[in-house]
Amino acid sequence: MGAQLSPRKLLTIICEASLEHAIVDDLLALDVHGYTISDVRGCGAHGRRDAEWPPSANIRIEVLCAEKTALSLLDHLQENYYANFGMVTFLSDVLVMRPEKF
Amino acid sequence: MGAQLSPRKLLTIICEASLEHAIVDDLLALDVHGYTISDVRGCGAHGRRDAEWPPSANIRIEVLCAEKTALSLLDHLQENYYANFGMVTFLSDVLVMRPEKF
Amino acid sequence: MGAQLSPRKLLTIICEASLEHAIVDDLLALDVHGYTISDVRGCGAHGRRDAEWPPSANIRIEVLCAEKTALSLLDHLQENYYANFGMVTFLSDVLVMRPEKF
Amino acid sequence: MPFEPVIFFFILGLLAGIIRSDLKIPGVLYESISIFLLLAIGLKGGIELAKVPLSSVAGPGLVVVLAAAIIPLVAFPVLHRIGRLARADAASIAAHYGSVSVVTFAVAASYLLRLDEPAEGYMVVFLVLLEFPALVLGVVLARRSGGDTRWGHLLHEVFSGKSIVLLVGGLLIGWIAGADGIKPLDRLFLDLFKGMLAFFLLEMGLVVASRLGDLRRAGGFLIAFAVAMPVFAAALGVVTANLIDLSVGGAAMLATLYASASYIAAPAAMRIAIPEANPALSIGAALGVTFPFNLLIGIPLYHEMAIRFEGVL
Amino acid sequence: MPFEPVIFFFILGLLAGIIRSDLKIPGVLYESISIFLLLAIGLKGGIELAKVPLSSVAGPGLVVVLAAAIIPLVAFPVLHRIGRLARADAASIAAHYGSVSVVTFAVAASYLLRLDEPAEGYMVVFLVLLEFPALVLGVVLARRSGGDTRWGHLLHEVFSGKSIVLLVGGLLIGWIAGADGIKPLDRLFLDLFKGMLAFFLLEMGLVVASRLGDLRRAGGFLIAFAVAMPVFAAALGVVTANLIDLSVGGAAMLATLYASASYIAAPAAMRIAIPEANPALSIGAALGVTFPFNLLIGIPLYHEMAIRFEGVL
Amino acid sequence: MPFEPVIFFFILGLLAGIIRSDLKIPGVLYESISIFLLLAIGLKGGIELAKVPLSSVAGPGLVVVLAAAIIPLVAFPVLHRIGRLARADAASIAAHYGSVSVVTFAVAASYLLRLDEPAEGYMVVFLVLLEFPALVLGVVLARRSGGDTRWGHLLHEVFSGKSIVLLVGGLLIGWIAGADGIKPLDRLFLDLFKGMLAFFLLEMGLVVASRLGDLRRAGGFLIAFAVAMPVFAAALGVVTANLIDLSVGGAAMLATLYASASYIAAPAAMRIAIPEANPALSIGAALGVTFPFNLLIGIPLYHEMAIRFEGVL
Ligand SMILES: Nc1ncnc2c1ncn2[C@@H]1O[C@H](COP(=O)(O)O)[C@@H](O)[C@H]1O
Ligand SMILES: Nc1ncnc2c1ncn2[C@@H]1O[C@H](COP(=O)(O)O)[C@@H](O)[C@H]1O
Ligand SMILES: Nc1ncnc2c1ncn2[C@@H]1O[C@H](COP(=O)(O)O)[C@@H](O)[C@H]1O
Ligand code: NA
Ligand code: NA
Ligand code: NA
Repeated sequence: MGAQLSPRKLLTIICEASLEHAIVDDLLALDVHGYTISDVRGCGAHGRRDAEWPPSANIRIEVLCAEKTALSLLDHLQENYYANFGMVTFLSDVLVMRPEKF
Repeated sequence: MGAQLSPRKLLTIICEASLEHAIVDDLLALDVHGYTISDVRGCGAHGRRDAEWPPSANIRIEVLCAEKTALSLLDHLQENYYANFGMVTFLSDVLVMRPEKF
Repeated sequence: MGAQLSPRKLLTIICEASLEHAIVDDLLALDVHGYTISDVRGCGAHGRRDAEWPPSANIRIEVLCAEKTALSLLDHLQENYYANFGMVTFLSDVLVMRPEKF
Repeated sequence: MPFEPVIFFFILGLLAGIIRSDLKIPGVLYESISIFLLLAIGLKGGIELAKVPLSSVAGPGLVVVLAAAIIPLVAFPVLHRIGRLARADAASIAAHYGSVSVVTFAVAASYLLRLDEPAEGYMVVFLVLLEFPALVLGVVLARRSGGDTRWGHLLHEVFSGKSIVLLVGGLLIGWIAGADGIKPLDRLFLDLFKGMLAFFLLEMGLVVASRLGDLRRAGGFLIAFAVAMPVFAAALGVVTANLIDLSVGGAAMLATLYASASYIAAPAAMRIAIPEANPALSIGAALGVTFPFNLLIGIPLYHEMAIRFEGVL
Repeated sequence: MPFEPVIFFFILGLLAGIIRSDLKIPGVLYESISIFLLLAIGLKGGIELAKVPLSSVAGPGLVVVLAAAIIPLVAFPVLHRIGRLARADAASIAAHYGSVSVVTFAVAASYLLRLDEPAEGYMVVFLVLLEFPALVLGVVLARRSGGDTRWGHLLHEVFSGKSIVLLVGGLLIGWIAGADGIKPLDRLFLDLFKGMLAFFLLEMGLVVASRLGDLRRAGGFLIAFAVAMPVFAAALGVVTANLIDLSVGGAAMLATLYASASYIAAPAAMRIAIPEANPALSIGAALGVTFPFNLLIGIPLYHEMAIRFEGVL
Repeated sequence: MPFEPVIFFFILGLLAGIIRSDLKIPGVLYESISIFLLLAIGLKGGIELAKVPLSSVAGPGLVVVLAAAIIPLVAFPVLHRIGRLARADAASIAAHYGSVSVVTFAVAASYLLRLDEPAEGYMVVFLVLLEFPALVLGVVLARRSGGDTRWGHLLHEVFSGKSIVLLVGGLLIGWIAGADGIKPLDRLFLDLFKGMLAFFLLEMGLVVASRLGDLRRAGGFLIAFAVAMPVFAAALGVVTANLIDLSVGGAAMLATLYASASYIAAPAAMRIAIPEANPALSIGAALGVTFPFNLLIGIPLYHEMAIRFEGVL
């Protein structure tokens, strides 16, 4: 067949688990078509977050989207969460099939 | 020492957890040397899949492999699963040591 | 606002869960500012590791850092763990905000 | 009280889900409790089975299975012809309704116990026997127009599925070890059964609440089907029970089995065997309508039916 | 023994954490047990509540809630003015201390039971009533200088929070079903309660050990506050209890409720409602100091206070 | 019945694994139950220990530990010289066999209880004492040719390992609180023990099934070793028991302890301390052969041996 591949951005957000609801609402409001979440633990500027109990748990959110969406998501996250929450974000280049999905 | 790095592809598959057995069998049949799986939840064209109970759980499969293998995996997935299952796939460039492993 | 993005490396380590303590200690000793860990299962040269019980569980460690740090981490891992442990590592390019964090 | 107190936990879960509470039953707890319930039901059934000659169960078992085949065979044309659902969807839903719900069974058993209405102890054998034939039938119905099914795969999927393994495993252990051998395990498997059931129903309430959206997609016909079908199946159950001379309690249990729709074994098997079928429809109907209907209205109704029709044949 | 044996499990967890043992209570077990404890406490309370006319609880409930408002209103200026903590931090900590700890409540109930000191069964109603007003007060204190709060959001967060849902849900189920209806669930919710509490305390010991680092950051003032505040609040509790004519056991329980600081509902709500507040400070104080203080020293002390001041008003 | 009913659950898990059932015990449930079992065994032991003067356990304890050292010291040359296994592998396997299996211990205790064969209550002290010395010996054997071991690290690993922490912690709590203090916890830790053990054995059956592939890699010699070694160790255990005047039940228990091979503490410690050793070999032998052998054949055999050799010294 030959897979048709198109470039998209993958935005990964690692943050406090307590933000899950809020960020999911934000994503849907900012026109994202999907996301994937997993439970993680970690360490960073806000100290060790070992997921031993709910307040110290992290999540990892992945969003496949167009570059423009990714950048506006980053802006939104920076404005609303960077100051007060443990959060790390990064962007990478990926190739997808069915680009209209993202 | 100086790490020797070689380019490889990382194929990520996010899909319904019920496909785990089938896809693992496919991978091994298609000459993949390894894979990594984690439990995730998410949202997409097939609605919210919040992993609250088994039918709504997702998994995330990562396969490090040569470009050729990755493309034939993508073809296989498209042919067999895209139509009927919640599934998202994407490809990215990575550098590995010990390229013969992948 | 316009997000300011800087290039960094993302080092991903997939290995036996029993190494978690040791590798976290190594990371902190090698000047890494943060990391993220999730529980995974998988298959590779060391056979199937299905996380059915503790000795067969894997973890996935992500470290965002400068290229130099990533390379010295790879050297360290190769020297200390490749021979005796199930381990896979790969490097990818990402863009981050607040590059001073990493 | 008109219904079992454990049902309040279902309602609590349902309400919590509807008000979008952050209450979540961890997926692992769901799985752990379902393993517990399946094993416990199997064990109890095995102990009871040891008390009667196997031959006295084999014949009735065959009748029960054959009569149950009517359920998907009626459900399929209703869904496909009248409801205009796609063949795959009609077949998958028919399979769900032909199979059984373990938790509905457990709630019915509790209900009858509270009313001091005795039932044959080996009913759980019927539960096991009824679990899978409908799944096979569903696949046959879906594939009649051609298409290839990996039958070996499907049968393996069903027979090695955790529901069957745990129920049959528990049954055998209970049968071999007997009440005395199992006694030291009673503190866990017997005494905690109802509490665990309450927990599980709390979780099911949450799940049902999150599936309510599917219901809208399912539409009015499917909702009507999900209420009418169990009542029809229950009537079939009462008749069959009379045929094989079950007690009133046994008839109520069999009616409940027939009326219940599977949402553990069936969704897993159908997803793989009939991938074109939309799981939102089958789960929406089986879990979103029929399950609560049976819990709140069905079980007392079927009991009533069993009383009315006692000895009618 | 001066204190409840379950407390040894807390100490074991604490020691295991301090020697950096690889012992970990899976997060899912933590969540499962906390669901269990909340439901069980609610159920027990509901059964007791069914024994008295609701009117006899309503009035005292109002007094108890109003008097409790004094706690955050005193804590806030102490923390902000004397302790020189930022407004957001002072408000968040005040909210934690104004709210209550369910586990501390459970340990106190066990403690009194062992001493055969009876307490009013409906104390759990006060537990529910005290959980959330302080959280709202905390947000008001944080926002006094302006800033916008999405109140609808916050209220939803609190009222649909799992603590409230499970406590109130259990309360209602216990109240409606009554002791008889709940009886089959006793094997789980009643008999296992103390064992589950022991497990939970083991986990809390581990968590506290991992939070000890936060304490150093918190500094001497906050540590002193975390010891003095509960004693002050307990005194207020004893006085209030006398006002509404509680028994000595009831007074000890109310004192414990007032003295305890929330670490389940409050951290979750404050993280969203007052994001500028540093959770390390509030959790460090509430969980790192006040919780062990109440377990080891506070509860016997408050009981003593309740005895001394019986009928003083 | 020739063996404990709980063993049926092991067989069920084994069969489920072999037919590749989708039955899985969630990893978290495995961890939760193992925490439960370790704590419960510790508590029971502590209560029993409180009934005898410590001095009466100390001497025998020393003998038991010293005699047990013979096990790895015999196993190592057999594996290294005769079996031609690499030094690291031989040492690691020797350590596994020198250490003990908590679950095998629990099954033996159940077995004897069913036969009304009393054993000294403080056997659990020996369980604790036997857990770690062999691990240290194993590392010494592996490193004899040079190489550096971070001993501080290893000792910390072992002593702060969850097995030791929970067993010793439970022991101390049981010892301090005594039977009366622990009573409210009995509903959980005592009554549910056997049911939990059944669950754990179900999971171990599944794990063993998934390790059967390792066995083929291990080869005939290692399989023979995994059967012969426990019988030899059991004989040593019976002799030692006679030396310190244990009852027949106590001798059977000590024989079982000696015969059992660790698969909780040892794999974790060896993976870090002797990383060159292939865990498939040690776990394949200890869990794939010795564990089922002890459960099905060993325990009754060792009991028989204990009866035959009573008072032989
Ligand atoms: N350099 C890093 N690499 C990978 N993950 C990180 C890094 N820094 C922080 N994180 C993750 O992001 C979370 C929040 O980071 P922080 O805001 O720096 O505390 C941490 O708990 C980690 O899980
Ligand atoms: N844009 C996206 N970004 C990240 N993950 C996605 C995205 N779309 C879908 N997914 C994941 O893939 C699963 C299946 O997607 P779908 O087939 O679109 O329902 C979803 O449940 C998500 O976990
Ligand atoms: N090609 C691969 N792609 C993705 N993950 C892999 C791959 N090979 C190995 N892994 C992961 O790395 C772990 C250790 O690999 P190995 O050292 O090859 O046994 C495996 O258990 C997998 O989780
Ligand atoms: Na049915
Ligand atoms: Na308080
Ligand atoms: Na041994």
